[in-house]
Amino acid sequence: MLNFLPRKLLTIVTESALEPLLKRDLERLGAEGYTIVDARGKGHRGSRDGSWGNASTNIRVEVVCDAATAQAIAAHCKKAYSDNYGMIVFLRDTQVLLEHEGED
Amino acid sequence: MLNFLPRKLLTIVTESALEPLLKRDLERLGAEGYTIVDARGKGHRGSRDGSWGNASTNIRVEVVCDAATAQAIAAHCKKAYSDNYGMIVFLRDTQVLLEHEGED
Amino acid sequence: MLNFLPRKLLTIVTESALEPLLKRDLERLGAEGYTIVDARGKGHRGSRDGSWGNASTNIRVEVVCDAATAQAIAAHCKKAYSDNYGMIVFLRDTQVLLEHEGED
Amino acid sequence: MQLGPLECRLPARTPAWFCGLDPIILFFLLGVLSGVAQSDLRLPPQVYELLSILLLLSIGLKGGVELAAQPFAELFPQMLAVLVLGVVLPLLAYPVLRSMGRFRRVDAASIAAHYGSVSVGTFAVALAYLGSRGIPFEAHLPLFVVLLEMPAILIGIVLARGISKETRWGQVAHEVLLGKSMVLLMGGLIIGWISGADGLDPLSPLFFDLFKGVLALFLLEMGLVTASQIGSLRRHGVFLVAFGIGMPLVSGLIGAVLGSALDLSVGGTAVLATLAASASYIAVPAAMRISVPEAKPTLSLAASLGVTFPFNVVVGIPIYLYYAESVHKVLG
Amino acid sequence: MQLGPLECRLPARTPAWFCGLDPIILFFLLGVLSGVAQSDLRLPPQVYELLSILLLLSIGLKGGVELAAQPFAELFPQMLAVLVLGVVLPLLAYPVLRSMGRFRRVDAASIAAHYGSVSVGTFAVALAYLGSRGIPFEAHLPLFVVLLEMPAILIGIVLARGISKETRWGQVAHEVLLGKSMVLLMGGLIIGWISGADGLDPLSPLFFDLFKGVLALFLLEMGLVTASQIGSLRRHGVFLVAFGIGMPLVSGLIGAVLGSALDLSVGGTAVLATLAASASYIAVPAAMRISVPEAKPTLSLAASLGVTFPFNVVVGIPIYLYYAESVHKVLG
Amino acid sequence: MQLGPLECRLPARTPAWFCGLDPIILFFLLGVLSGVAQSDLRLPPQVYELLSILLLLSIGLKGGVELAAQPFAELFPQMLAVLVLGVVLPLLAYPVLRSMGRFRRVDAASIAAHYGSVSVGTFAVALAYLGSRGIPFEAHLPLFVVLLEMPAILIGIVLARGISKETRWGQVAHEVLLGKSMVLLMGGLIIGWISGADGLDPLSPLFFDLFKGVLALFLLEMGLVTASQIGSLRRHGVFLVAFGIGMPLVSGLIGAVLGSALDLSVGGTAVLATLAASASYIAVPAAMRISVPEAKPTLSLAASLGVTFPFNVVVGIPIYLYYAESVHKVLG
Ligand SMILES: Nc1ncnc2c1ncn2[C@@H]1O[C@H](COP(=O)(O)O)[C@@H](O)[C@H]1O
Ligand SMILES: Nc1ncnc2c1ncn2[C@@H]1O[C@H](COP(=O)(O)O)[C@@H](O)[C@H]1O
Ligand SMILES: Nc1ncnc2c1ncn2[C@@H]1O[C@H](COP(=O)(O)O)[C@@H](O)[C@H]1O
Ligand code: NA
Ligand code: NA
Ligand code: NA
Repeated sequence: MLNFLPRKLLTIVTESALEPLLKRDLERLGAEGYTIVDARGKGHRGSRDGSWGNASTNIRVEVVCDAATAQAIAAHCKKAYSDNYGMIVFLRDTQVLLEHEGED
Repeated sequence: MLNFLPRKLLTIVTESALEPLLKRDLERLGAEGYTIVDARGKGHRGSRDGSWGNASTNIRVEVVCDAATAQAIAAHCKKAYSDNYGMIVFLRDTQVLLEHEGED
Repeated sequence: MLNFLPRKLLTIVTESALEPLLKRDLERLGAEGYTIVDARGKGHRGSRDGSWGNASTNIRVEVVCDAATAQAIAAHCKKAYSDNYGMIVFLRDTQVLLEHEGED
Repeated sequence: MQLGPLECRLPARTPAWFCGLDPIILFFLLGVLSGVAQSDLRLPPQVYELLSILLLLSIGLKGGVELAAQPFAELFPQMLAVLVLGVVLPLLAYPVLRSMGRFRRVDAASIAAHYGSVSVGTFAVALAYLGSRGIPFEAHLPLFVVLLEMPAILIGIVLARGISKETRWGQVAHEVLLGKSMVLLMGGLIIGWISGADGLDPLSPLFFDLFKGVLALFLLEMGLVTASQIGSLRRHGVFLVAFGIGMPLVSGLIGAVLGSALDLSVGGTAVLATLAASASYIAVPAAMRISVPEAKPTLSLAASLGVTFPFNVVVGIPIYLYYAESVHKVLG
Repeated sequence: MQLGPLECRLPARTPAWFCGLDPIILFFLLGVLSGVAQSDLRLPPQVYELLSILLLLSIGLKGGVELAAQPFAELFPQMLAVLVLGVVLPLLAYPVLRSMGRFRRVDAASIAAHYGSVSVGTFAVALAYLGSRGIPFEAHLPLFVVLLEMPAILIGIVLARGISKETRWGQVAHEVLLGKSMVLLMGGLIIGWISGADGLDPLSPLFFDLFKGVLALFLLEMGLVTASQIGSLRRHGVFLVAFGIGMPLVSGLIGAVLGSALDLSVGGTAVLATLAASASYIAVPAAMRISVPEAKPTLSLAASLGVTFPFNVVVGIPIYLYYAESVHKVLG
Repeated sequence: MQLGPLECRLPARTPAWFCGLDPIILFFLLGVLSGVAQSDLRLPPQVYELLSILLLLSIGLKGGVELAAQPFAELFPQMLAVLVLGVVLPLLAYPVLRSMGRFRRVDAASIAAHYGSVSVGTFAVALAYLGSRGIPFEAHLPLFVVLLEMPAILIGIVLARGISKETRWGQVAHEVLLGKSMVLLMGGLIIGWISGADGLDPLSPLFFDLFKGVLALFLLEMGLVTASQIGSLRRHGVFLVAFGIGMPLVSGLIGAVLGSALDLSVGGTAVLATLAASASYIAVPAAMRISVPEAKPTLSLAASLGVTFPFNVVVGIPIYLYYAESVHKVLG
């Protein structure tokens, strides 16, 4: 009765400054949607706690998409941003509820 | 020593306007808890970036529960909201730390 | 071409008051990074909706790490905090994008 | 068009068409221009909320203080008439939206509800406009705002669904009657009424002296919001723009006639006309989203925020004052 | 009960029991009513923070300016006595909470700490109350707030744990001494003291003229918070309500006697009584949550925010002024 | 060093070295001390934004009102010269940073861009400083802020990349020209210019009366931010500190000479010197993060926020006034 489709769930945590660029990239690379949340954190490039000293806060971007799109987005992030910006990208399987019959 | 129990992790991203209704639904449908975070995003119904033009922002609701409850919540969301509200529902397996012995 | 490494994704939802303590713990226990988001929610200890009555809001802490570190963090949380603070800890598998070649 | 008795008080160096533009309107235009030019200027939502709270309390307190003198019973007939106005306006708008606009039933009902209700921001600009021209008005006008907010929402729901059992009427009423803006306006009125001018004196630096500055910042943000509606407007076509201008011109006239019939002063009549002409962008969208979820929220917001609010604030209010003066000449 | 020298300045039309109610108290009541009626009115937390910052700085600056004249050394005995007051009050509350309230050790200790410490909001209302009645008070009262905040926290921890090695005393002291409210109060005092009235003159529109308006908004939010405690109170029963009213009545009297013994003016005595009677809802809960995590935070907040704050603000302060006047008559 | 005509207006009890310290500087120092002592004091980011918006609009409006009188054409040569200043300063800084600082090309370019551009916070303190000493200055100084913000960014990008095709110049220009601070400053100037002093009168309680209080709160937060840079500074060593003090001393002198050559008054010259000496911490870091992502943002922020801002605000501005007076004596 309920149809769940297998998909990938890709999460990107990176600097807020990248938000406008990343949104453009996601659409270009075929993501049908994304969800963004403001975040703070710590990683190899030190602490980003939203105080000015760290120049900005982080965003946590979540994309539900097929495997190929997930690969494409991850590859682009690695190439375009990961050298110069704080970033972590991680992936897992998920099942998304099919909203309307005959959608897929 | 540490007991992790297998559970489902259900995530619902939808319009903030639904928060009070959804909270009531979750309790009624047997969720033992939930976690909500303010979010923004884009999907089939266009961009919801928190500016007024989009009438509101999104919330990201996370529920750790058993498979049956997850199914019930997903089914209810689909029936009650997904026609008229921006919404994505996705599901995955998780393991939850048993806090107190003999809890399950 | 893209290297993803298998890791654990550990999520802790707990009271905001614990943020400074938890950050110290995570570093001590070997987490290479973490991401924190402000949250609200409900669980066994009642509703924490950010109004004063609930004394505070929640935080949602996410750690990508290896299995041993995840175990250590979960064990510490259970021992040090779960008796006296609102808390849920859950775990799942993930794959993290290797940012720089030869990193692992 | 003759915009009535606007004398140009601005110095000679300003371009003629700016004549009569209050600086607060310039703040609004600054917001619109910045938005259109895609500036990253944005007021934090929390600041916007603070500004709204201050405006609502200021208006309420001011009204309450001056209400003190007034015998309350005399107001009842006026209050009743204003309630009826709130029922009639959406009933007028609905058939136009259905037949000429070809909107679905739910969308027509929702838009009609927006236009039957009111905008406190527009009301505040009208008060400032009259204030800066020294035109007096009745103290109890904020009461009308309170009265006009609710009925159109009920009518809108009935238009969309009929008198359905599914609608949780009690909850709808609760949410509107105890909505933030109602509580602050009514609360302000009552506190002002109890305390009187002397009692409020120590509060006046925050609530009265800052009023116009706060309104200026508020309008800056409203300008940005207006600009953000332009994309939506482009999608929804020319009818929405025409309706967003035509409807207030008609309902403003109805308001003016009613005001005069109720024996309001010229200033009070102009404000009632403005209220009739204004469209909600806070209480009604929130109520419709829950009670009539099939209605597309972007349609009504594009009309209300993208067309009617800027129209009223920049050119509508002088027109409604002109209405009031004319109606008073004819009927008085 | 004779509430002392409250003349009714309000016009005849207001109900008698409103007599003497400052408009800022009406704001508080508006908040309580809105909260109880489940309105969606809410001040954004950031606005609440801005209001607190302004209040703390205003109080500090004002005190500092007037402190200027005073020879500092004379204050030491008073300061010491006030510190002792902060130690004695929680030691009084604890046995009552244990024996009559039957609370667990940790909960009794935590509640006692709340009542030994102070509430700056209550303090601000007391200053406004005396100010509007033209009753003078000492300039250095804000110092007492600073002195009273800390000791009760240490006593509370000791009551809960004994003098345990596990407690990170250094950290507790650091967090309290450098807590936001301490820094702003002390900072304001010092800046006011250095700058003097003339130096602060350009800052007075923000910090002095807006004071009462800011306090009104602050109390509106506190009213909402108070209302949100009612559910919690219902769960925790009648003892907590009795304690939340009885304790301040007793500690207020102790404060009044001490104030008179320290040769404070009637106004100053009333304020010290109010400080003794007030219960913390910011610094102490935060400290207890970390240092005594087994204590249930809802208990102490329900008492402090749900009972004692509203009691003090609405009826307590006039009582403490009455205490001060009586004690001065008896002892003076 | 003789800091010019600072008479000590503070009462005798204040320590001598405080002499001439405006209370707003004390707020800054309070912020620095609280930050260093790891207090949890923090202004919510939304409050900081509100304060910046108010400051920018106040400065713009004030300038615009007084600009009214001025024939616009006369200003063109001055404006051109100021633009050139914005190009020259980063070109001076860059070789120093490369050779003496041994920074990577991208880092040197980015830091140079920060120092070629301006800080509105520093500008506001300079205006307050002159204002409280009754030293007059030109009304159009805010225009210089607008003119100086942009050129250094372009130079910085060219220094980092050459005139690369990859740089989206249009976008860079768009983001800077329509950045929040530019829009508010220019918008304020234009609104002030159109409305004139009379038109703005009802807005003056918010924008003019509160100015110094708002600036005090702003500086409190800036003090906290400054303190948070100290860790970063420690890591990046002594050169950054030396540069952060030496560079403004040099560029301030250049600004003073230019101001005098452009026939500015002593006050105006001091402000231009201050602008030249100030370093950006908002617009430039944002632009560099996108256009020169390889540059480490912590380096330039540590210098600009951790060294130059506090230096200018506490001791720099009196020095630049001294520069202005001296240069005027020599050249005039
Ligand atoms: N292991 C991790 N687990 C969770 N979040 C992380 C982790 N590593 C990095 N992050 C997030 O990614 C941001 C940038 O990481 P980095 O580039 O390593 O500094 C950090 O500020 C964190 O928010
Ligand atoms: N593929 C997706 N990945 C992540 N979030 C999504 C996705 N699709 C939709 N969303 C979120 O769900 C909200 C509503 O989606 P929609 O109903 O498709 O407009 C959007 O505003 C996004 O926040
Ligand atoms: N089943 C659940 N699913 C998602 N979040 C939960 C769940 N249970 C608890 N939480 C979160 O964890 C916090 C503390 O939980 P508790 O200790 O059960 O009160 C709650 O306020 C929720 O934010
Ligand atoms: Na209307
Ligand atoms: Na007390
Ligand atoms: Na500069």
